[in-house]
Amino acid sequence: MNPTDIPLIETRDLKRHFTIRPGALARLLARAKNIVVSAVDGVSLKIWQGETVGLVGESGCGKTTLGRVISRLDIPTAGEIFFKGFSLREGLPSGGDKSTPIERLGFYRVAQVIFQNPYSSLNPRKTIREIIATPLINRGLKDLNEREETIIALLRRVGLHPRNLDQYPHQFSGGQRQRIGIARALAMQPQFIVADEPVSSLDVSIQAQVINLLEELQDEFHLTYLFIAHDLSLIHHISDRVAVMYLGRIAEEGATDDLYAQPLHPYTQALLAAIPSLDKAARRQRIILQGTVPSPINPPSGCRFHPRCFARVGSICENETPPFFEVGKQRVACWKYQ
Amino acid sequence: MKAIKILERVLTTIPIMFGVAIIVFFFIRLTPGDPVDIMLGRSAAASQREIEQLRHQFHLDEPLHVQLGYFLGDALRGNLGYSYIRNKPVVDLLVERLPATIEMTIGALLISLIIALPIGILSAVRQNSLLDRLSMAGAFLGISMPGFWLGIVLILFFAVYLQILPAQGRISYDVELQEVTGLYVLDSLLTGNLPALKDSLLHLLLPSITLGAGVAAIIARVLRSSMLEVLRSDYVKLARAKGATEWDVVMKHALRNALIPTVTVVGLQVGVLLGGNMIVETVFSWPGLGRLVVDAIFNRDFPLIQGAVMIYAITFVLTNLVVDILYTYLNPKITL
Amino acid sequence: MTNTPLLELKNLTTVFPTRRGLVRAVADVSLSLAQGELLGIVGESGCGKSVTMLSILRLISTPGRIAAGQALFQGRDLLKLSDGAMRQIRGKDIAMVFQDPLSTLNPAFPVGEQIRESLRIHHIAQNHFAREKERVIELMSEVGISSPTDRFHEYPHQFSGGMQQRALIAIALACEPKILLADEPTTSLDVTIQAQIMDLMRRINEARGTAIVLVTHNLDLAAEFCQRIAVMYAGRLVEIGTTDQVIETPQHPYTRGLLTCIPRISAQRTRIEPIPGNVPDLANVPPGCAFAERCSEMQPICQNDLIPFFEIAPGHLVRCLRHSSATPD
Amino acid sequence: ATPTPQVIEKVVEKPVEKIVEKTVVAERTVVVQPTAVPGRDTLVVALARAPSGIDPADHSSREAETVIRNLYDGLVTRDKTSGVHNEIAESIKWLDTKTLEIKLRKGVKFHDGSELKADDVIYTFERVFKPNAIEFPQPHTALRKGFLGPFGSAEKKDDYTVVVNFTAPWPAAMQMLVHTQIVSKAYVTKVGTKGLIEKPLGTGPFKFVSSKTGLEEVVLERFADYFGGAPDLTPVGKACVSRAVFRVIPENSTRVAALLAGEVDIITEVPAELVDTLKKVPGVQVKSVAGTRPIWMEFNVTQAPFTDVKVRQALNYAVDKNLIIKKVYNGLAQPLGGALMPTNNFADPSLKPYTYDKAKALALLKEAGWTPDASGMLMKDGKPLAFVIDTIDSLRPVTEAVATMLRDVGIDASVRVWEYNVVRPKLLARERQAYVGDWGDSAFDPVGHIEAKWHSLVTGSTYGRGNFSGYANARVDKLIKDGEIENDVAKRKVIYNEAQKLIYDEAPALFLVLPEAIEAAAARVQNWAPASDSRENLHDVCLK
Amino acid sequence: MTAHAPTRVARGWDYSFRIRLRLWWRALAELGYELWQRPVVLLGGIVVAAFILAAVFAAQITIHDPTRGTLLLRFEPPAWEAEGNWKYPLGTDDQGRDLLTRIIYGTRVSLAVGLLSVAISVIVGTALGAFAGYYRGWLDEILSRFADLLLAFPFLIFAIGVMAFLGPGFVNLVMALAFKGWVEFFRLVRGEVLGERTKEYVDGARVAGQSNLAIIVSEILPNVIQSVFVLGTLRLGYMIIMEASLSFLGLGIQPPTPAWGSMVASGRDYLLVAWWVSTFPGLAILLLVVAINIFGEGLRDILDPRLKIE
Ligand SMILES: Nc1ncnc2c1ncn2[C@@H]1O[C@H](COP(=O)(O)OP(=O)(O)OP(=O)(O)O)[C@@H](O)[C@H]1O
Ligand SMILES: Nc1ncnc2c1ncn2[C@@H]1O[C@H](COP(=O)(O)OP(=O)(O)OP(=O)(O)O)[C@@H](O)[C@H]1O
Ligand SMILES: [Mg+2]
Ligand SMILES: [Mg+2]
Repeated sequence: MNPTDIPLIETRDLKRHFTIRPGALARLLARAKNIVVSAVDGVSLKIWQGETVGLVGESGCGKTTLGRVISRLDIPTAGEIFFKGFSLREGLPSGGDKSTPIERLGFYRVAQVIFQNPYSSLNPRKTIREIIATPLINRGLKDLNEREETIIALLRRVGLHPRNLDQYPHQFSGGQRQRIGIARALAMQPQFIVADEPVSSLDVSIQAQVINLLEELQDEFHLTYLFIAHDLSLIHHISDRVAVMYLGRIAEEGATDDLYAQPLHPYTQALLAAIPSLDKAARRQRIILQGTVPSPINPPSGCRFHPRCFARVGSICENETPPFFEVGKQRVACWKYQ
Repeated sequence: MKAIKILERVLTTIPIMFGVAIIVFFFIRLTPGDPVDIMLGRSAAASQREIEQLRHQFHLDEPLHVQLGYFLGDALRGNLGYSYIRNKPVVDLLVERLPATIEMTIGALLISLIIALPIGILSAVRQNSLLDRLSMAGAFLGISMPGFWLGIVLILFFAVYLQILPAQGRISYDVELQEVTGLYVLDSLLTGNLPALKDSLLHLLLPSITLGAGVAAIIARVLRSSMLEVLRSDYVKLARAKGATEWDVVMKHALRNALIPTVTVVGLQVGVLLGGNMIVETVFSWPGLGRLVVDAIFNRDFPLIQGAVMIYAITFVLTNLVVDILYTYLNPKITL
Repeated sequence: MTNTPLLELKNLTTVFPTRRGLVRAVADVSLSLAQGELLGIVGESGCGKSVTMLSILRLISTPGRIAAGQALFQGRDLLKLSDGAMRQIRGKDIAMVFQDPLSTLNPAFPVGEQIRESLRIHHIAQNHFAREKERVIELMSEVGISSPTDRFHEYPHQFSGGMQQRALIAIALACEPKILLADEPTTSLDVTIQAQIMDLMRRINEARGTAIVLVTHNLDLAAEFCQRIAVMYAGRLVEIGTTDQVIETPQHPYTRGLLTCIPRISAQRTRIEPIPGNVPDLANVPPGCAFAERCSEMQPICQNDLIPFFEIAPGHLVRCLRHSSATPD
Repeated sequence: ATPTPQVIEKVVEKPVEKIVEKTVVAERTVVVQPTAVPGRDTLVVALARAPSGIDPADHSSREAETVIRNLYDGLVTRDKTSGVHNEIAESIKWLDTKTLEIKLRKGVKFHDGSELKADDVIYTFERVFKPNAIEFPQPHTALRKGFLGPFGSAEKKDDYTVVVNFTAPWPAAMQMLVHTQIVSKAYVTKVGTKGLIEKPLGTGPFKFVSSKTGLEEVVLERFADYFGGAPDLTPVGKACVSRAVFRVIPENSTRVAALLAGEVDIITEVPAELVDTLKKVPGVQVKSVAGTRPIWMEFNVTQAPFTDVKVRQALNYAVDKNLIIKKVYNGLAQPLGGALMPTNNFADPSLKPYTYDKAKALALLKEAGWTPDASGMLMKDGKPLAFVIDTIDSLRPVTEAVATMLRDVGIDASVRVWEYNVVRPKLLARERQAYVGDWGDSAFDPVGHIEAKWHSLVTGSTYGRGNFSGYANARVDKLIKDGEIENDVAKRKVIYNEAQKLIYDEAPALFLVLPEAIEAAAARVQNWAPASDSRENLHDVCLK
Repeated sequence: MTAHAPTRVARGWDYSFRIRLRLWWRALAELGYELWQRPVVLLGGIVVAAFILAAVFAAQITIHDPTRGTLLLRFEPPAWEAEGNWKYPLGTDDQGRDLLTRIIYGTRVSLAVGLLSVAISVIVGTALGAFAGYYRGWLDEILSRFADLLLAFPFLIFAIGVMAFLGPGFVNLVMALAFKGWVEFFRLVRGEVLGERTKEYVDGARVAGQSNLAIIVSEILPNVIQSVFVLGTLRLGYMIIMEASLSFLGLGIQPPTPAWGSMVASGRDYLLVAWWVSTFPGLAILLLVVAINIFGEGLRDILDPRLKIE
């Protein structure tokens, strides 16, 4: 098989539903039913080796959940994830890609996560050395000397000084912590990294440092990123391809430049129009969407965007879920492009 | 929906009460000391046959689980058995004694609230002031003071030295009071009996202070710290930004929210009050449940211990139920 | 711009004594706000934007205090008013919208009640309940809260973030203030909601002529919304000017850094340029220019002497020595 | 001011009469004047414990006796010491050694106005004696059965004469009859035991008014038709106070405080330590009388080391009873010279209490093989002489004092406090080593007492029911049984003297002390004195 | 050493241990500094330490035997009273035993009962709470229900019941207190673990390949242990009062072993003649518990970052 034909990561109709069970009595007396939160509701996504896929969407649309399911921190309700064509449900074939896969680590040997909150993603009771040593130990790096060297090299790579090794996370600034988190992820020598809003809690002046670092590392280690953010400018900057999520589903997907130049889905259009811009010329015609993102508990029928949509094509929007339509190189889930 | 939640919360108390009954049964029944021996008293000389008869009468000759069955079945029917020592149905004894205990517990709770609320609020508002420091020092003393010791000291000072408060009992014997509920203060109010009201209040004072001191201290501290937290919050800032007066800011915006954690603590403190009853009732000769149960424990009066401990546990469970419901009303966010 | 500013800050300085030392959260800030003006204050987290706003309303909590300066509102120094007089101004003349709507609404009271309180405090409807309620419902629909009669009795947690922010704005607008201090009103909201809220604020400004101070760390947002922008760094203003002046001809290295460190959507993807280093600890800000150690154009003198404002164009003030040729302000 | 809690110190302004005069050392005296409520005609007595019952046939505590004593009368009664006097009985005479003829006083009225007749007396006896005669709450035999001894039957000769047949001679009858109070047949058959408990009805000086919860408080009222009580015991007539209240105050300090605060008039069980203090308080009178609860430390003679009589005797020499009396009992106690308390009518005065003689104790222990090691601990075969003394809470001070004295001679004695009800079965099962306990002897006769403590245990009978030492001596057993049926006082004395001597010599117990019963009252209480059997008789008491 | 020698030499176990030690030492020094800033808390700590020292070295610092006295010396008043004697600084009790000696030895009992019962509660409660909170499911369900059940009993009533069941004595007392004491720690730890397990650092550890057990023990517990420690300190004071209360009711330690509660209890009969017998042990309880509480509260302030004003 030609390796370029096989995506590094592929999800097929991935779903993650959270069920909230009401008490027995409420069920009995008020006929209360299970509340199902369809956080991720049928996402099919392909990520190829070496690229950065940006995932944007408003708060609560399921970005984090999708990221967690893909990084196996959460179990999908339905659907499957493939790594290089192997279903993760069966587990990675031993000896598959890495020379010594450790069964317990499984997927984490090849995929890692960079978290959103630099303040809570590092254990406050552990020194930097311990934090970075953990994946190394679990990876099987037993030799102390070698481990120490590796830790120092990693730390240097992310732009921190080794003299800080024995300090605790709270002694670092947000940007520095995020670097530590990156070093921890790199320690596993992954191929794939899910980065869930890695800069959104950083000061603007620091954001750029981290983004640049991530870009450098990608080149250096041939990393593949799933980059989650709600900042459209940032996504534009960093991604090769972009997927726009709305209420648990992907609304539109395509190469970054295409998608920004010519947003197809009305939601994408509104999103892009809502970004404030310095450049008066670049300001698009303002589209102010009405209402807020509906709750994923009882998502609207048909196209999930239809209650807020300004470009409805008819009752089909309300009744039937739009499939993906290929428009040029973009894929868009909107009946308009039927 | 809220009603259902409350009902649900009410229903959860049922298995707890069953569990309480079972725990009490096993603990007490496995205790060494033969109840029949005790029933027969110090000087009686019972024959073996009589002993057997008694054992049979109280099902003491059956295996434990059968005894448990009898016990639970009877308990459901409101029959907690006979007190070996006092030769009376346990339920009657409990019903006789409960009002005194409830009265003192409520008295202590009220006193502690009367002391704690203003102190908690004021010392939070005037954080680090002399008042704050003094009351928090007092609160430390209150928490650390063993109740029995405080009671003795109070009696010596107020009853013996100053002679302004009675040292013991619930009411003076020369005060006539028609009992309605068994809560003397309430009864004297109901019957419009002012002398009895004054007398019973005076009698209630020292025991309530003794019992309530520690609780007052805890409530004051909890209230203070939650007030401090709330006073730092954004919505208090907003209230100020609206131009609200300091009184409104503190008493309305802050207090309402600070009371939420406090209420839970008050609920839990009722447990402390109920436990403390045993000691305070002993010190003040208060004819309540606490003394009854202490006596019963010393005399291995199983049915009475079972009954009394269950009543305590149930009172406590019910109080917390009430507190939880109150909590829902105070905290609109919580739906139990 | 009118001649007599509605609000004028003169050398406002607010400090917090902490165990690390004295934190100068706001140092020597002078600003003016005209009737109906839209002013943006931009700066990174912790640079003192919120404290400036709170100082205007005298809501600094102990042990913090306003150490120096004046805050002239229609010529009266707010900092010298009695507590009672100050309360009259809060909410009535100057209202504030806070950063985080969820923590700013009181969780224990219905939203409608909280809006009504503003009216009641300032006797807007003669403390007449029905009239007050009517007005509240009016306000709620004005800020775009749907079915206000039902939502009058709902509690904050039953509102979505955007609705909470609207409710906060309704509270602020209740007494038709002359100045609205909006402290990052959209930071915690999504872009589409942010657009809605900004639209609402713009309409308010247009309809009522309310002057708005928009505090944000999003330069783009400020640029789109405001007429004038002030850039803050480490407790001090570093650059003030009209939006065009600041955005198109930024003069302070920090302002320029801010403009280039965030990616922009444009046809050609430019590399973003991070500002090196970190924001200084406000408890020990270096004596000279606080930005000096992150500045690529730093001169030795920058680290030692406090840099004054230089007016490089009418109304465009910059605290940077590179402009020492211009006349110091 | 000194930090004593005897709070106010004032120079005494006027000399105050002391009822029981003892030397008052301090010139400055504590003045805590009980506030007298003017015109009050209610007498309040504070008891230390709630009465165990209020049915004359079915109780087992002294508090119950006290309350019942004021509600009911017996055929005979006792004075403040040990003398027995006719009360309802006009005369009592032995027809033969087993038959007693009782003539009843005429015109004795129950509280409901009916007259007391022979039927009531017979009914009372049968109610006490017959198995399962008490039907409430479950049918059971009266707890007071033992006080009727070898009761056989009672017959009515006429309305005012009852003949009681015993199955054996019963010389202790008079002292024992004091403890049986007469109930009304008509009333009890009508209301049942339950009714009797709820509203007692007797012929006593006081009528029942009300009681609270668990007899925490019992209120009585003067019975206007009272026949006057025992004619030998003045005053004869109706009760002096119009109301009497018994109230339970278990805490010693609270009880004293209540007296000082003027809330109660008489308190029982005053701790001996407080006597001196209370005596200094003007307006408080303190009185004591020889008690009826002798205290021993019983050795478990079935277990080493107490199988050895020398050890037992040695321990008797090792304890300084006089020091205990002086210090723990404030002088208000007598040393015990053996099995019977000195005030028992049959106590052998020639048996002198073991003297305190450490040297003798050590010598005896040496004979028994116990020798002190370097540290002074007594050792035998490499093992120390160590044992646990069990006791009950009220006797903890004396027990600790004994333990300390024993440790002084090199015995490793420690104390364990129990509830009586819990430790009793263990004692009877001979599971414990030594026990400091008391045993009431309120009948002043060996019967009811000596067979309980020193007769070997016969299960299912009264014999040995309180024999915690496991002492079993065939001769003593026989003597005890002989004494029970010997009507001749002189011969009885001989029998009991021999038994006492045997017990004294074999020392199954460390004979300790007989504490006095101490009570205190407000000064306005008149004509009051504690009774040695602690049956507080309020009939005589007046209020100033 | 050549210029090309590796900048760092091989590090063995002892190195990481040394690092740990240094970090602990630093943390301790920091704690010490924070304490130094709070004189009242420091004083509380010193008083507690003094009591602990007194308990440990009771035999060395006293000249009398705590269980031996002579009736001849019954109720000697404190030394400063008119008839006092400096040989018995706080006077003697009803058995003529030196009160100060007994109070010092009583510290042993109180502290031992308190520390042991708290220690058992902490160990049991923390272990169960951590597992229940981490794994949830039926284990959590059962334990939580059982904890709820135990919570339905007021502490003292429960302890009295257990003491009546087990009989008095040191070990039984500790068991009785711990039998209910663990519940608080269980609930605390369970709650905290529930909160911690959703934090990103736990995911971080999982992604770094940590096993569940390793996550509980080496990632989550260190974050929880501080609140456990603070609660433990405060509970210590409570347990001491409970011990005293049970001893007061006669369900505690057996004589002649000196225990504060039973000293107050037996002394209260003598209040009017010898106030000191009951008062000083009462004061000792008060002093120790106040000190513990002040210290515990102070620790909470220091350790709980939420209360720190930055
Ligand atoms: N454990 C859970 N139980 C129930 N609902 C959940 C759970 N986790 C997430 N959800 C719900 O699933 C939806 C998607 O959440 P998710 O965190 O994935 O959104 P997001 O796009 O990452 O939002 P944000 O931009 O705020 O991070 C939300 O409505 C959220 O409330
Ligand atoms: N109560 C306080 N005590 C001590 N320091 C304080 C206090 N309040 C604010 N500060 C300090 O003042 C500085 C400015 O805070 P401010 O809240 O004004 O920042 P900001 O610019 O609004 O930041 P953000 O964008 O995060 O809201 C911060 O460094 C902060 O640490
Ligand atoms: Mg997210
Ligand atoms: Mg701010």
